[in-house]
Amino acid sequence: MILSCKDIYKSFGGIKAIDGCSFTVAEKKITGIIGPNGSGKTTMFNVISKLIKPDSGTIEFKGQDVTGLKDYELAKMGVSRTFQDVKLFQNLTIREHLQIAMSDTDEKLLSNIFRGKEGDAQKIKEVMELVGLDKPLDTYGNDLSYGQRKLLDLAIAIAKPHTLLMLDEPVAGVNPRLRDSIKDILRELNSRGESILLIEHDMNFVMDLVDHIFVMDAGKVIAEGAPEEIQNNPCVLEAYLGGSEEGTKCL
Amino acid sequence: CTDTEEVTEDTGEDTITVGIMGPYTGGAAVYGNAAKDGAMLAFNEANLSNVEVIVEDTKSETKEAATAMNKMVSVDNVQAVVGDLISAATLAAAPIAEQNQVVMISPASTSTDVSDAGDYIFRTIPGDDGQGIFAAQTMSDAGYTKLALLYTNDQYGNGLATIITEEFTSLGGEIVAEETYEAGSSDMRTQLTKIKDANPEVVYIVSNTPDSSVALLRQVTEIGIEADIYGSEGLKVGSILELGDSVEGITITSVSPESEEFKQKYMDEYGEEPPAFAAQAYDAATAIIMAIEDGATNGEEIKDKLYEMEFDGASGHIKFDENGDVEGGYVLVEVQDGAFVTLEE
Amino acid sequence: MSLLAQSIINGLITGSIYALVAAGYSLIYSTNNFMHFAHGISVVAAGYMVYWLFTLAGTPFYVTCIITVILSALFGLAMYRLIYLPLQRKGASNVILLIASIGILTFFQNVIQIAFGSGVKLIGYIEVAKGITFAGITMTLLQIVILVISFIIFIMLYQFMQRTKLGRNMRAVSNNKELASIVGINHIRVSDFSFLIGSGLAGVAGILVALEQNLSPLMGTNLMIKGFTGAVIGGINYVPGSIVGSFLLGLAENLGILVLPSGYKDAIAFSMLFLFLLFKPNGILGKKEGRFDK
Amino acid sequence: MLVIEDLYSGYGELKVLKGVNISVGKNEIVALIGPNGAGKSTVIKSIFNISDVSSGKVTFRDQDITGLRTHEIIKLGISYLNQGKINFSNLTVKENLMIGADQIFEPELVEEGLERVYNKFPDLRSKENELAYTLSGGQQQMLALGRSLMQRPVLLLMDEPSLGLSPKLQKELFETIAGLREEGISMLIVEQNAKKAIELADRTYLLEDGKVVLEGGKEILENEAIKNVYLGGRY
Amino acid sequence: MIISAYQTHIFILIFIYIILAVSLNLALGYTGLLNLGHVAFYGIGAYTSALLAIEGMPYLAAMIIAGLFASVFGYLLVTATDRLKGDYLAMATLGFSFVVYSLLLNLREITRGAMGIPGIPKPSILGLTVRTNDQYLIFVLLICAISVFIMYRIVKSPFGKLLEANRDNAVCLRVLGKNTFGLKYKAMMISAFFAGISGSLYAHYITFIDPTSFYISELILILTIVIVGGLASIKGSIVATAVIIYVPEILRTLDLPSSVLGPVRQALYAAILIAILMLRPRGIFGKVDLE
Ligand SMILES: Nc1ncnc2c1ncn2[C@@H]1O[C@H](COP(=O)(O)OP(=O)(O)OP(=O)(O)O)[C@@H](O)[C@H]1O
Ligand SMILES: Nc1ncnc2c1ncn2[C@@H]1O[C@H](COP(=O)(O)OP(=O)(O)OP(=O)(O)O)[C@@H](O)[C@H]1O
Ligand SMILES: [Mg+2]
Ligand SMILES: [Mg+2]
Repeated sequence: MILSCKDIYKSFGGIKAIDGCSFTVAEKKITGIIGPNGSGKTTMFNVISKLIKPDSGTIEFKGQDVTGLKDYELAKMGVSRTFQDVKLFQNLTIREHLQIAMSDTDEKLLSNIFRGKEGDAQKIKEVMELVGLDKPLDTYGNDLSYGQRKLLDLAIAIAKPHTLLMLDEPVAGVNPRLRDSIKDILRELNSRGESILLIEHDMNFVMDLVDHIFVMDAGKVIAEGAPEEIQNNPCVLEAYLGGSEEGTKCL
Repeated sequence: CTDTEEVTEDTGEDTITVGIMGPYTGGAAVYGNAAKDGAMLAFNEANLSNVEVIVEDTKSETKEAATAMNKMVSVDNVQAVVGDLISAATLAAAPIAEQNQVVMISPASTSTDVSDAGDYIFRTIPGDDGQGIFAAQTMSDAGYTKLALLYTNDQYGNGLATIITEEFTSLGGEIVAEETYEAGSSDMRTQLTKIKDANPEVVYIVSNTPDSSVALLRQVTEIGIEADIYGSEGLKVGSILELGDSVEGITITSVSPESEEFKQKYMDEYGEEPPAFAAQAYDAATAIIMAIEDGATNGEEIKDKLYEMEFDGASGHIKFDENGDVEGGYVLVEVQDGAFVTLEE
Repeated sequence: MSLLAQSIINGLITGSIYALVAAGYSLIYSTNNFMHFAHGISVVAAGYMVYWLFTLAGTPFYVTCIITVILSALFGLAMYRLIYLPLQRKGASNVILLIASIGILTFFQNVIQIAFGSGVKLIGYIEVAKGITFAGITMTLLQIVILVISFIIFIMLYQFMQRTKLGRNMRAVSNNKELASIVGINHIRVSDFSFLIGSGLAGVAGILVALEQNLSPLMGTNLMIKGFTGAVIGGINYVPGSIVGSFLLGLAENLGILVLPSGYKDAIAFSMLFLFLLFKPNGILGKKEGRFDK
Repeated sequence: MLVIEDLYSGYGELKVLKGVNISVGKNEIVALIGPNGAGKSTVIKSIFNISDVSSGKVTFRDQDITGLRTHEIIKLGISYLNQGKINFSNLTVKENLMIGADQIFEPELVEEGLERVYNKFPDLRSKENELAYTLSGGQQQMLALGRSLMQRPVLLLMDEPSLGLSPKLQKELFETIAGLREEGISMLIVEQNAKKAIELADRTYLLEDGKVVLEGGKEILENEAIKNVYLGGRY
Repeated sequence: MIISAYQTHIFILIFIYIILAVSLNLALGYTGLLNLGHVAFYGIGAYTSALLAIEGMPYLAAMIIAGLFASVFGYLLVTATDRLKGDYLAMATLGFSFVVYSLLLNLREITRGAMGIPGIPKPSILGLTVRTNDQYLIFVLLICAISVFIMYRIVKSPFGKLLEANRDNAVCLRVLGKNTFGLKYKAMMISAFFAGISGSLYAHYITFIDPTSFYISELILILTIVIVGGLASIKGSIVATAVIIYVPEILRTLDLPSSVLGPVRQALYAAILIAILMLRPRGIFGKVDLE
């Protein structure tokens, strides 16, 4: 288990965004989270990556209790994530985004003063090709189309040294052709030993890719299993895919 | 920047440039303008063919005072300067004047620090100690024993308040309240409430920004302070008279008043009574003029002459001591029927 | 006891003056999202307008007031149309507008000084006299009027911002100008109104401040800083909050110096600002903003 | 209804659209598809004068609207669902919706519209008085859609309306869109889900690198170029 | 002497303000901290250095300690305001400026309050006293060059890019594993350090300081310089310092009747400022926007 979350609760005012969630992410596997809008998936991501403090519950990463860590400390331990509402540095270029993501020494002030721009040009090129972002490297974050932003966000998450990659709807707004290649990239990364946790509404994408799925609804995990099981689970069909007519009672 | 106001043409031969500096913008602009007018009056009267006068604004700021002094010294080559008014500005400009052997005569800076500012630094107004001691003695003589102080929290206010406190207590009086306010602010109600609560027999007010003075005196009335009101010479500005009845009877300790002659001259020229520091500025200018008339051609010579001279100026008898300070006489000025009236001793 | 009571009243009087300034200021801020420091000069200009029309030209007082409020509103509009809008059109960000507004403030401060001189001006409509004393508390009729007026403005602004379409659209424009025009809101028109109304309020403030205090060209800066501080304490993104915050500021200043030396009056005000921002950054009444959407 | 002729547009120096011709007829659903960065959003932005249009002409109901200000165009009866920051984050959900109804002056119509949106997206009803920034990504999308519907437009321009919606809601959305056409609303829809878009639309434009490279009805689904290059394996 | 003592004086001021402006730009333009407390660091530096030198400490030591002491306050300020951003941070830091001003004014036992500190000794380094304006010019030029060079290196380094990233989106930066609090306080401490240095240079140049030298008008001046020069542009700050300090001096040469001299100059100055902004709405060399 690379990541395990136990009994996470988080409410905003009266809203119980996460209502007792427990789940685990297996090492070197691709795990998916699906669920209707507003079911708490993104909030769960925010809790895991420490941007939000849960009301209660514990999180373990690589067997270590990380509940008390700060967001950047956890990130340093090897968690990399993307955002559903893409977050970029609007006044920095694509190249600078990737340089920042790749570097782990740039926070040191003194040793940096007399160093110029760094960054492995080769590696930057690789990542750009990997995600299929076809834009000059000196384009500013501000000047990208929606889909390009998503791709850049994905690129920096991949470029950042990590062992767990958390992706929040990585292919929403991304062109179908690229979706397929991103699928391949993720598989490739996975085969290199990375663990991946992803949220996605595109069923074709998810079902093809993941080893294990958690289904969330109203802040709870209502089902989990292999993709095939989930696809035939009436609860999921009802709550999420809108497929089941009979209205099976779930949980 | 040549100020051409009726100043004599530059004759080209051995012209001596004299500067006037002071705040013409910022909180103390009123006094700055009064002093400038007073000094100009003297220069225009003297009408010396070999003197050129220039004016620099110091915006009530120390850095600006230093800049203005530097500019006058090196660009305009001034030999003597009337100014600055605010003690802080004078103190910031003084080292530059001193170093360049340029005479500086302040018509208004009363800080005790000015005494030690250098050989070339003079003033035609006595230091705070003079007024402070005079005020304390006057109030004590008038039989008051419980004094409340309200002063602006700047160099002037602090300087004066310290001396009054010392003197008044040594005369057996008691300071029952001591309140300050920020120069330029216009809300002193709670300070006044505290003063009222302390039940003083007399309140002494130190103010040198007219807007604060007016606000303050208005609030004294509104809050209903019954004690008698005394104040420093900064209160002697025309605007406070507009407050009407409520300022009747206020007593101001002021450096000895301008001579009637000067008053008349000033009124003829500018159409209003001379505000505070106009006479002192006139005297500062006169001192410089006298030195030049006496043959001084540069700062050093002017300085030497200043230490020797003695005359009856618009603001009283002028004789500079070894610190460049003058002995000042003080008088009481009272507001009577909407006018400042000097009380006979 | 009466010392405390009187200080509370003093605090309210002070607060009401701040509130008058803060109300218009925060209305403009809440639509345009930049610090319109020149609001202070609108207040001062209004005061001088009263002085000019009433004291110098002898216009009847009520006529003077009406003209002043109208001209103030137009003055605000002109600042927006002639300076801020052109800057915005060229892509100037809010900090640039802040500096521009300081420029405007400085400019008009000096224009006023050139026109009216640097001396203090009094309106003299109401004779200075001891206030009405009741239960050991003294205050003048005018002060009571000012208090009441700030209270009325508070209610009106509350209703305006929360209940009218224009109020809502102002908040929308402040939130996202581009989106506002995408949904069909003419954001320029909305800003026009915010400057008109906000500066009209500055006119009201100017009249009352001119009567209650006195006029000098530099008074704008101080008023602005305090009004602004009040607005932040109350919740700058929430217009009625700014009025509440101003009163609180007035109270804190005046009560604070009962305990501390009065030299610390401003320090008290600003420490309070500091503390509020640390512990209640959205102000007392301000709503929590979308911080995460950065 | 809407005719875009020979449009050149971009951002400052950058030229994005290089001569685009697109039209939307009355009661027609038109889809605009293309790879990321092709210029789809720019087409819509150009209509509203949000990008820098260098030449070309846009007419709406035979009126030349090129160069009109954004809000003026909207008031002609067009509604625009944009991409990116789509809601007023510091206004409540209801206020966001009511802004859509800004130009509708009959209270009953407003009420009715609100009811309709709430029925379509029950999540919004339960969050009526929450500030919009607290919504989840999909809920944000619902809110923006709802606001568009509140506007009762004659022409609806939607930039990826299905973004972030759950499969169930996506399905419902496409049904809604079909339903809207019945009400007489014309639509231009940008979609990544090209297959769904083509199936739904009367006509589809494929935009690549700022030019329309393909145009046609439902038959283009069979087009090999689209199938292989654009739709990707499974679609 | 090639230039007059007055020109020298203006240049000295320009160099002092360049340090001050560039250091503010480091915090404001590069790191995105809308810090209106910079003038307080400047004042703290000036007072620290003046008081220490009067006590007899060698000048260089006093100057460095002034910088360090200011940067301690920088650290405290960041710690206290960590959660704030944008206009809120601006307000909180403005409050900090006012509080420091109040303390300088009211802690009379230490600072002499409103009386100010006269007679601050001119710097003397290794037995050499910097006495004349010309010598002082060389001295500040040297310090200015060193300071600007260091700050230039910092912003051009990968660390500097992190600062810019923090300005644009701190959340994103944190999930990339960067300690944004650490960045902010480093940036603020460096910024405050150089502000303290320039305060020290100012104090020992003018030789008299009082609290009003470190108040609103100064704050507005340096803020204007940074913004007119352009956010995140060191070149901009340098050029703008020269322009903004020099323009009022050019206006001195206006031939005006003395009765309106001051106000007309100031009004013109304000008008010129607005005109510059109209022509270059992002500042002279600015490229980035703050939110
Ligand atoms: N900051 C917040 N304040 C209040 N409520 C919030 C906040 N953030 C999220 N919520 C609420 O918590 C619930 C879960 O939101 P979350 O963003 O986790 O959903 P999600 O599963 O990611 O949905 P989607 O698929 O639409 O992105 C939603 O109902 C949302 O409105
Ligand atoms: N504000 C902007 N400034 C500069 N360039 C921009 C801007 N917005 C978009 N671009 C560029 O214009 C091109 C077209 O962008 P547009 O947003 O129209 O693409 P799109 O087809 O909508 O893509 P997506 O599917 O990713 O949303 C892209 O290459 C993008 O980099
Ligand atoms: Mg989500
Ligand atoms: Mg797009």
